[in-house]
Amino acid sequence: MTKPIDSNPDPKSPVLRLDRLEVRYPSRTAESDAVVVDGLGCEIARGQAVGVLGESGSGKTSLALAVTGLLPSEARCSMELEILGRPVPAAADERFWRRLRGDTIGMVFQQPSLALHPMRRVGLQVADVLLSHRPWSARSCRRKVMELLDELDLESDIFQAFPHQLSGGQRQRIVLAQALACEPSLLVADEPTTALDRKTEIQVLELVRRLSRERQMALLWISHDPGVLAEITDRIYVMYAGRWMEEGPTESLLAEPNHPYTKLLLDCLPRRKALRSEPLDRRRLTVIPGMAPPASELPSGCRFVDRCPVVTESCGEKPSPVPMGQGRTWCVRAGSTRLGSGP
Amino acid sequence: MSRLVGRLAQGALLLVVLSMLVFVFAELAPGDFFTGAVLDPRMSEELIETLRLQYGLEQPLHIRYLRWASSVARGEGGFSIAYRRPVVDLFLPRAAHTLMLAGASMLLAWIIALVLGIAGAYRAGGWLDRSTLIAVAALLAIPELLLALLGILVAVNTRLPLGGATSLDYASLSLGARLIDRIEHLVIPVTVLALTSLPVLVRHVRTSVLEALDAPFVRAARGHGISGRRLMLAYVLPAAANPLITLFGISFGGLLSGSLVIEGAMGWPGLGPLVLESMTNQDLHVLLAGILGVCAFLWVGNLIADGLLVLIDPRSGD
Amino acid sequence: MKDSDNCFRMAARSARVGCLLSVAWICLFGCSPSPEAPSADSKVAAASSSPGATETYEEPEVGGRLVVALTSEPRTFNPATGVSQATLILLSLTHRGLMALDPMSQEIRPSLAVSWTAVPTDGEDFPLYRIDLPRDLKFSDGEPFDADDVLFTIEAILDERVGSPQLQTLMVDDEPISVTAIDSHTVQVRLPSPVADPGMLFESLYILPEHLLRDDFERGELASAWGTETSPSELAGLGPFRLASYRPGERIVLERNPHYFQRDDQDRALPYLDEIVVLLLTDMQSSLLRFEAGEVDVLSNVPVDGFQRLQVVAEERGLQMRDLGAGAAYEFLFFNLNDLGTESRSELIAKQSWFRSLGFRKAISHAVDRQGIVDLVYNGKATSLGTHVSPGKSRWFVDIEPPETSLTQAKEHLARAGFRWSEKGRLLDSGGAEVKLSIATNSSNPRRVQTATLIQEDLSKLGMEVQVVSLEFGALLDRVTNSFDYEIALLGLGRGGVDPSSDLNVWHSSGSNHLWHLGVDCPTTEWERRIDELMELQKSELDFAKRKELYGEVQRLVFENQPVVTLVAPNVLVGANKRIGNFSPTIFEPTILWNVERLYRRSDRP
Amino acid sequence: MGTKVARKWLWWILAIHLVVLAAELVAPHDFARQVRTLSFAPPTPPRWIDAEGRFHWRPFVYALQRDPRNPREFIDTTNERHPIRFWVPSEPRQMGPMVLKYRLFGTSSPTGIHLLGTDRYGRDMFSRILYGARLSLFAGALAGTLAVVLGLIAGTLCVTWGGWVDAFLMRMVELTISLPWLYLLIGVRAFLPLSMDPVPVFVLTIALVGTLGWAVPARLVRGVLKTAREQDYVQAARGFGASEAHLLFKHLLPQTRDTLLTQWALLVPKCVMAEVTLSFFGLGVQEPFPSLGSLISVLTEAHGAMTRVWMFWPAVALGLAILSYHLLAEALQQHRDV
Repeated sequence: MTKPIDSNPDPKSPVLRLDRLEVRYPSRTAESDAVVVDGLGCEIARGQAVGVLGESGSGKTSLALAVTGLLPSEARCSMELEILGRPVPAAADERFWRRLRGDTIGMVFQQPSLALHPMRRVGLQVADVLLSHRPWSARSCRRKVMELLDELDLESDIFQAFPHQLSGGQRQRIVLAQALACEPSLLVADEPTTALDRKTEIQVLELVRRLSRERQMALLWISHDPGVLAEITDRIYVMYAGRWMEEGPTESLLAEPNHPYTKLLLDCLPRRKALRSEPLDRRRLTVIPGMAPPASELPSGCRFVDRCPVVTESCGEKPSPVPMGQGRTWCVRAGSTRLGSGP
Repeated sequence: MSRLVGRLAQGALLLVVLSMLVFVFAELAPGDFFTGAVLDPRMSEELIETLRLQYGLEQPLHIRYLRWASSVARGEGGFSIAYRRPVVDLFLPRAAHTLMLAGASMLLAWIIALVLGIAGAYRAGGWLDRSTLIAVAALLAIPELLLALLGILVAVNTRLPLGGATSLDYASLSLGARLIDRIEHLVIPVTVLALTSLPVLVRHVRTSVLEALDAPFVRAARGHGISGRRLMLAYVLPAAANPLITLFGISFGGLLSGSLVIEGAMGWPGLGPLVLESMTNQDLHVLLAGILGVCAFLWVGNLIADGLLVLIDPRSGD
Repeated sequence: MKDSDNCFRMAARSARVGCLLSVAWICLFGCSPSPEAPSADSKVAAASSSPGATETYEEPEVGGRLVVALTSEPRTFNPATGVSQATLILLSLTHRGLMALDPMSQEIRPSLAVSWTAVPTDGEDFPLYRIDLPRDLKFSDGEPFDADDVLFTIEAILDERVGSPQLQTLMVDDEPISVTAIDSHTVQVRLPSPVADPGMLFESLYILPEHLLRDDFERGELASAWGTETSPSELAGLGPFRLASYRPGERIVLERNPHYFQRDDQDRALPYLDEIVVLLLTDMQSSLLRFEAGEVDVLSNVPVDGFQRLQVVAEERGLQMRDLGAGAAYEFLFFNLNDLGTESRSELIAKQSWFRSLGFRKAISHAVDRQGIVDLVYNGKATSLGTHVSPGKSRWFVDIEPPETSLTQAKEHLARAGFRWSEKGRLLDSGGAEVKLSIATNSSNPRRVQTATLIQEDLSKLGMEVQVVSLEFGALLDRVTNSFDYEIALLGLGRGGVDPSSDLNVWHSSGSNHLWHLGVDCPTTEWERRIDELMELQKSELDFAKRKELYGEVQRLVFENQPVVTLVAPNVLVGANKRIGNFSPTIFEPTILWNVERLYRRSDRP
Repeated sequence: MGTKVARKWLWWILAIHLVVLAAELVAPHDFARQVRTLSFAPPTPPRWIDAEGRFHWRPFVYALQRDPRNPREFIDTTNERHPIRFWVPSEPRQMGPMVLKYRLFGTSSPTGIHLLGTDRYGRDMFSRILYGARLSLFAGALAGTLAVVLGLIAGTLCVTWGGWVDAFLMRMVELTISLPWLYLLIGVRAFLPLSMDPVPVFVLTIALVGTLGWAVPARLVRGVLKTAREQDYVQAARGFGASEAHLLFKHLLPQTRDTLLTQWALLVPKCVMAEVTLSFFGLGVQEPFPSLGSLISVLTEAHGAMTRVWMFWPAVALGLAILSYHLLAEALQQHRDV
């Protein structure tokens, strides 16, 4: 089985380079399409962990699906995508993606309980990934699965279990095992830990971080939780209504957000350290006032204009990225104004 | 085990209730076996009266029912007035043919339906899917009998036999030739019968597969690059299995009833003509045997379906 | 003469929604259109008169197989109890009776019997006949036949435990005939009172082999003996063929009876054929297709449109199609004239006052477009009727033209009977009530529904509002013979013998098939009384000319009083592969197989 | 996307139904009018070019006459053109509350236009298909809906109550499928008046077919619900204390939608065909009133009808209607959330 994209053509080229990603859905009601993702681009280098931060409905999932070719058939998608330095053709079909997925790109889905087939033994589900990409015998696949299970701190007799017999953390590890089975160059994770309790979440995050370092595996980690991203990523892109708002190294971005949206978003959350000890109901003390605009009625300029507390007239124009430190901010007022006190 | 015993008891009760209901229904319908004989020039009123007495048709409903029940208990399965024979004697030589035809066509129909339904769902909206849809609509608009006649028309223009289960010189054929002869005779009836049950199966397979393809775990599997046959067999089909297994249970009941009409048109020596005839001339015990047979098959089918559902779903095991 | 419809075939349609569907009844039995019959279609009559003659030029070939189709399964192999059409056709191939109907002359002639002679009786009231039986005759199993077999047969038929449908035939005025043996090959028949055509009593009375059936009879089990499961070796008959094998639902194979008594002119053994394969095909359409494809050699009772389609391809496919002219079966409308008594059916009773009006009945008879029925329902393959005896029954046919189709005359009759028309053209009776009617018929016979549909429109031209009510056959019969809940019904009759006496139960007011007015013992009108009288008279009239006159008067009375509105007699349509020689069909059952011992198969197509 | 396509098909189906609803207006002839000289006449297509090759702006038809060489065939009478006009005056007739005095189209001369030929009695097939489709499509759709709704209720009861209710209803399903309803139908017929008007017949047809068809949907719904109930998130919702009713309506019943839609799309044509069975037992519509089923069943009765190609039009009409229903059902099934 040959890979459509050689796993190591040029060690310097980024694992993923994405530009001008646009995803739109024909609307059920309105005549115009709903633009879910609008002109995104990013780069992930080998071994780099990139996070995408955004509220639900901001188009994060569509981004993850787009780079894995998993968008539903009715979605219209255009992008310039390079994986390991090789461009993905615009007319890439299912056959093309099928070889890429699970092999070069590993994918971890939102809810482990839904991502596993309820009627199939989990060990087999991991083995299926290997069997789909490697010309191995069933026995060697099985051996490899056993190794993986061990690597992920799972008992080997879990191989024979059905998903409903496992705990949430075990299931998530199985999903991870599936994603990591073929030692992908890039792991795309779409809120993989949301459904887990805090303790398990930490364990899983540590596990992923360890593995990505060991394997020099790039990460694209999507989450609405800055705390999670803080734990695992090197760089964060903040997304709102289908567009980047801000990007930068994790540390500086979380410490000193430049975009009003980022600031508000981070304000809504109690400080990371406090968060772990405080009771549940204190988490959502503040919210950003207003609602994210529906995908069919987006403002023409800055997408955040309706909810932004510091709007100016020039916010009606489409903002272009302003370099800020090691990152960029898509705000016309970036650099000129400091909003309140940063976290 | 006790659940199985319970189900068996339910099945037996079902057959008893069904047989009683059939008796009541037949009582509601005007006339009896000898109503038609009134117009027969050679049947005098006295003779008809004599025969009615002889066959106990004048007796009250419950007596007639008990007579039938005792006949069943003796293993005769009732008594056919038309043939003056125990029903078992009439059914046994024909049942094998019906089961052969129905079983083969059910197999064929399911194979075609699975292939078309899965392929159609896999490329929903593709040319195969569209043409299947049109074919299904056409099949639904054509009465079975017409389909059978078209089948014979096809046979007229090919070398296939036009009907019957064996050639006239069957007895003189060698063993291999006999087998070929049998298969040749099966082709057209099996195809026609399969076509009649195809629309329902195709539509349901397609719907179930579409739904399964949309299931999160199937999408996840595709996300891991699992595809093609492995995806279909190990992921999509088990997820789509539920309505299909239920439908399989129901179609099992159709094993007996589905071919009734086709058999007559095709000259297939099964139970069909016998049961249909018993329906028109109110030869109650023959009809009853047919109905109970259908019901028993249906019940067994449902039992199998329920069992399979438990079997394929690991969650029910705990 | 009685009904027609007992023989049916099924053409079931889709059986969805869990219940099963439909069954089509086709009127199958007809009686003779003899070659010299004054057929409505003279060309056809000419065509059907020739074949027997032309065939004799050719030397028949011996051997070969004939494939025929039966529309339903035989229910028994027992001649004493067989009633269904399929059973009777099969029995006609394997058995012979003392006397038989000669379909050409439509007279009863000796068959097995060597001779049938009236014995002069001095002064005694009871007619006496002597039947000479042939010697050296053997059943198909090789056992000899003698007078004891005849006596046994009569004894068995007359036994009530057997429940034979022929029991009534052997009763004259509720008294059984008595048969005695004079010697081993002569029997003597004593009738309780004179019978017009006594040979008729023995027509198709198949002789049972005493050596095989005596035990069953003594045990009282003759009725269920010789069921369809019986092994061929346990059966025996005097017919040209004997059973070789039976595959239920599929086919019956008959083989030549080596002991058959008849020989042809060159003293060759009959039958010519080695084997007859009877395919059991319940569906007429598939029979047609298989006949067309040459898999079936002969086909009787071909439906009209199939017949015309086959005519087109006849040359190419090597088929000979024959229209035998009007059969004996006739389709007719009748009115519910039953005594409904005090039952609370005032609406129906009010309508009966119309039906009792002669003018009303005549108006309907004039309004019905019989030619339309012939043309549209039967594609021209039927004959309009003025009375119940069709031209096919040439021996008893009296030329009575059907009433002229005329709306004017119909309206005159109605006006004279006190009917009038509303401003909208609706017909009102003398009390001012609108005339609304329904015609009930059996849905299993599409021809009848079609006929009713035509009549419905014919009558609507008179201002009547008519609905067609098609019912399942049993349900219709129940209404007609039991609950009397119908207004006008459309049915067919005409099966049975040629002899007028077989008509007694239809036309005698106490007859069981006096459908329009059942269960009456004394006739209500003068003309009904006269019909009863005439029917009684002809029963014992020995002079044929006088008898025909009596029966002719019955026909005229029926025509004048229209207790039933006779419509058409469908033609009998048959076909055979050109390979079949001596093909000489008649409208009598078995239409094609009546001379089965002389049918042969050409090895090469002529 | 699903709903947009679904709406398209819904409009299309509505349009079909509106056309057949207005059969009195659209049909060029009365469905019962017999022209006995035109038995089994072939279609008379609208023409623009006459026999001499001249072009005419207004389409016309040629009248048919018997072929003198072959009296069973028809030929065009080319010496006279009969132009097709719209809004042709005709004899007044009732359509709902209105009295119509016009037809949508037709020829002004007595020689009618027979777009799809005529039947045995010389009745216009096109008009009969319109009238027949009105009865069959409405009866089919309503009876199919009734059956599906009954099946849904029964299947839901099975799963929510379980235990003996489930066992009882499932045995009822088996009974319903195997009972010889025709006996009951014959029995019922004996208690009904001898002749019945089309409207009660219509209602009766729907009621009978609908109530006899519940079994298969019930069993399928039960199967789907049983699996659905085992799904993790439903279990989870139950764990959160969601009420059974909430579970049923929010989580379980939506999952039966696809199966039910498929069942419905399959049941409609079955109901159309089942009406023929009812007619056979004197319970459906009777001549001269047409239904699609009865128009189609002519094909299986008469060997000759199969050679007259235009007698297949009712089957084509039904096939198109079925196809539309299936496309609608399919569009409604496309429910993948964006």
